[in-house]
Amino acid sequence: MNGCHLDPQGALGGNPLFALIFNVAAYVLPCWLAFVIAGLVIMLILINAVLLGAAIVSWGERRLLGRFQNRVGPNRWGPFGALQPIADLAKLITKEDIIPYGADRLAFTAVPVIMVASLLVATAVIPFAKDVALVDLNVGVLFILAVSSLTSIAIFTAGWASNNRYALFGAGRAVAVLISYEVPVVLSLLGVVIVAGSMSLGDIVVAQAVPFFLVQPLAFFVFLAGMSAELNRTPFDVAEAESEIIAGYHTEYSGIKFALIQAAEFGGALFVSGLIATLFLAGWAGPVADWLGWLWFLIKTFIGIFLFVWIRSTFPRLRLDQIMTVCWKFLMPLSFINLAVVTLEVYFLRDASGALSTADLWIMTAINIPVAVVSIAFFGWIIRQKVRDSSRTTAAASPVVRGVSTIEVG
Amino acid sequence: MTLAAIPGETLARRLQEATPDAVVEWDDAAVWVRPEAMASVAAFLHDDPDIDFAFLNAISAIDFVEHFELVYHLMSLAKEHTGVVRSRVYGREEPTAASVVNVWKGADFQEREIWDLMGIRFTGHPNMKRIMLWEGFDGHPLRKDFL
Amino acid sequence: MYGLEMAKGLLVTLTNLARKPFTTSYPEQRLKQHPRFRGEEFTWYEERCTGCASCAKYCPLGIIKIVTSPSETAPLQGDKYRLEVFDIELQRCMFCGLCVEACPYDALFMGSGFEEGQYKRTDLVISIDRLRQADKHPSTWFRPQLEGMEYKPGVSRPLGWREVGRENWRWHQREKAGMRLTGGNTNDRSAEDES
Amino acid sequence: MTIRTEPMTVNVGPQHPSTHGVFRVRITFDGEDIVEVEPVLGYLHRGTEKLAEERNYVQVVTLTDRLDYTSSMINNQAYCLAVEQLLGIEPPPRGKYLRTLAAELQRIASHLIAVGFFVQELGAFGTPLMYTFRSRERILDLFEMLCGARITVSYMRPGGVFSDAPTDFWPALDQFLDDFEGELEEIENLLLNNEILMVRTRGVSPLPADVAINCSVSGPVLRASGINWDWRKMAPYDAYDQVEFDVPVGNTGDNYDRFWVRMQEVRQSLRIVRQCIAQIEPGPVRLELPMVLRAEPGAEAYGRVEASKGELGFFLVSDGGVSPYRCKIRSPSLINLTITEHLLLGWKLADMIVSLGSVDINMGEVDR
Repeated sequence: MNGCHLDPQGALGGNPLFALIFNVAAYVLPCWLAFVIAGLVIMLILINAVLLGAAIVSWGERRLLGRFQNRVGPNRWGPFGALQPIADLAKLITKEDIIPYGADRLAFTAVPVIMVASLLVATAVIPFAKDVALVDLNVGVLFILAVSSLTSIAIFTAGWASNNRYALFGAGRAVAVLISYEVPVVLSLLGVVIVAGSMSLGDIVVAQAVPFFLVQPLAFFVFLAGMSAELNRTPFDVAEAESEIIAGYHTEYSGIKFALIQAAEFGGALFVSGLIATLFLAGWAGPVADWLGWLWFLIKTFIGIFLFVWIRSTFPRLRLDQIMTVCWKFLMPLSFINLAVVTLEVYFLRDASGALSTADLWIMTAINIPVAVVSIAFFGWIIRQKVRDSSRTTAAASPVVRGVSTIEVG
Repeated sequence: MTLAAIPGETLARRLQEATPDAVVEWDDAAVWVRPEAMASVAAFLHDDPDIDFAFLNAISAIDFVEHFELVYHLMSLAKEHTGVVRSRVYGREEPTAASVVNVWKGADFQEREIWDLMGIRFTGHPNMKRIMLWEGFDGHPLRKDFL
Repeated sequence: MYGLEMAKGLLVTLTNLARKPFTTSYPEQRLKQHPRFRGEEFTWYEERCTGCASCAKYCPLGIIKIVTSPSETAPLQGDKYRLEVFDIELQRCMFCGLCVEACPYDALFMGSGFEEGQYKRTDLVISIDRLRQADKHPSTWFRPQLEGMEYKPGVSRPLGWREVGRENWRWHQREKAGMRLTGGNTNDRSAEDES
Repeated sequence: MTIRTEPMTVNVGPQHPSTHGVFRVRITFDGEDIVEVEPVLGYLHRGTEKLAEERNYVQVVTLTDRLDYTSSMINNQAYCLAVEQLLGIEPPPRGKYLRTLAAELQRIASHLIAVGFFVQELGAFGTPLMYTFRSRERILDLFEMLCGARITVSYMRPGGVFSDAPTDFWPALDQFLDDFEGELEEIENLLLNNEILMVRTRGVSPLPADVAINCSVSGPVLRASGINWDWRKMAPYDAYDQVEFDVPVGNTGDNYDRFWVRMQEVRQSLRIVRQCIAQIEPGPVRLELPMVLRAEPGAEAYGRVEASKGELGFFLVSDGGVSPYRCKIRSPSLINLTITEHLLLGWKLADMIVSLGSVDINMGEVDR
């Protein structure tokens, strides 16, 4: 050591991998350079891990979807088609990069970069294993919400810059969905934060002596629904509904830009699954062996991805107004109920220091599961009336009708 | 059970009462009417409670070289009978017939198709444009003299 | 009840996850092909062909081109012509099989293959030489005599021209060779036994 | 504050993921609401009617395969009925039964496609489509046994069918019927009462009975509007007077009813197939006719069937020659499109595709 030392309280100080690289680099380099180098190296690792993960998810999703649909899925490249993402990438990179006539070149080009960047930045705070997050921010949840909202700007820019009407449709839809669903998602996360008593993702994992999907089933449900809407996944995939508006906001993208958007989407699926694992499935905490944390984390992430693919393979898509109805009239009340119930429970159950014991969590579980079932059933019953009511907005021009035939109708 | 077909004679008698001068001739299967009178004939056949031809099955056009013939296959869902009305259209330059689209909306595309492929113009049709081929196509392909 | 049907749907897809895929990975696996399959390349027996060009006349698209000249080698056969050209333009063929139906001498058969992709359109014309040299794996389409012997084009051996005809059939004994084939009772299996 | 908006015209098709071929509608949207609709046809126009005037009566059968290529058998049937009417002949009973059987199998296949794509357009990512195609493949295999081809079958001939079914066809058919019960149940479990599907289709784009009749709509679309009209019942052809089946009739004619009617018709077709198997008896399958047919000069015939899309009619006029003097095809898909405007106006972009899907058009038949 040539006198350099890392502040263990700093944002990156708690990361053992970063510390290792820093210390090695500090043998030969000045302190500031070692810090930069260590930062770059760890960023490189993260970026590649996330993009590789996105590639694996893209392959896994297609394989899984294939099996759900009773067919094989991609199987030409590599064992079980596992090299398919590489083939896709090679194809997309070598394709002509088309910018449509009349498009806003700068905005059009910036979109894929923003989408991938916001994804990567958000991934930085997810703890992959015990103490292995790039940074364990004490406002981790807030950070994720803030950074992932950048996507909606990118999507709208894409739709606007493409000079394509389908893209504009998609962008309008996407923004409407993203902004609306942000609200119940935030509210459901509030419940998580209240019980955990911290916004740091590391602390939230530690707080889950009982996984939060049991403690707060309502929040889990709302978060799952909200996130599948934010990811544009069935049944909320109106923004890129291919049977209606071709591909939505990325209709005009091709080549490497398309590859980046796809990477952001599949990476998004991976990120959200990881987030669900962290927030509701107790993250890296497993039944045995803390050093196997990465394995538990991967398994839980896979559960999330599997869930998304399963739902995607089964359900048709809702209409935009119905999605809005589901958001404001179904998920919103549910998240409010969850917030109120959890707040009351925490208020009455917490001990003097404000902490909750495992027994308290089990009590909450026992209360919250019936509450969840009842409120979902109740609001589901209400929504059933609301969603069906889809009155036409303008009168249809009726064809010429001359008298009604006397045939019996029925 | 098969559908009863109204003989041309019955149709002709009723039509002669309602729309005089429209009927040209008739045989067992069909009644021939003048093409200009087709709209009023259609309105009568549609509205008459005994005949009640509420449903237009098909309009066919045949090029017999010396004249075109329009064949209207009609039926009544309530009375469960069918009937055939025909019409001879003369002239090869600009043959015209009265449109029945105001009576049967279902004639819309069929009349446009006949105009497109056979070259019979229907007066009173709100949108007498070519349907299969593009505007500006030379000739009408289903005519016998089109090669 | 709200949500129950959706759960039922989820269950359906989950059961299908465990099921074997129903698709066929084409180049490695192949669909089982029925002997009646109307395949792309035609099977033609020059020995049986009289050059009557019934097939060419009956083809809805007119893609069979036949040129004949009087045969010097077999003058005793009378109606036998020497075939100079027998071209089938595959690029326009729609494999309706009417040519096979029209052939009164059982000289033309549908084939059994379907991999006839070529880089040039001219390569898609089956010439008389190719027809002569090809392995004879006739499809049993419209050839009940082949179905009667349970011939499987993909599996069984190639057939020679003596084996594919229906000479031992009743109608053939009743009528002269060269009559128009009329279908109908030709499918009557009992006719086979009386020869 | 008022926000200034302006209508936006979009060409939906001819290249669009879900326009059933090369159908094109020019639609003006106000936001997502449809305010103006104009169907544009003709991208697949091949002049079948003109071609038929230059083919002999049997050769035209091959053209009919290519009209509605999802229900070739029924097209064959309609044409052959028209020719038989023209010539005044009737096929032998076994031929009639084989035709009925093939047509009903084809109806199942066609409805499976219709349902699969309908749900695909609702946004289900391929799963219902794969399940319906799984069953349809089996039907196509059966067709391959019958006639050596899967889609362009050319199975039927004036005066019957070209050849009897091979011996291995019957066990394969039984096997299919047994398996298909389960597969159909699976599809029904997945779709028939699915809440999302209900919510998307119930009450959307209803078609009142009087409008349906006035627009000459036929087939499942007409029946979904509450009108009990099926040509198989009203004017039975081939062996339909020998079999029992029910005609499913909808209520309001909305998208769900159209979907529901098709699902029920699959069940009824299964019933008919089973009855055909039970009733069919050995015998000739085809009349002994010359290969080149001639009809009386001046003879005319309008043969129609209940095709999977609606009333399919062939109006044949003969001048005594070897080919029809005029062969008019009354195509259900084209005439069912008359209601496009009625179905779409005032509804949303997302409903547009679904409503078009629920009408189940086939461009091969629309443009001909």
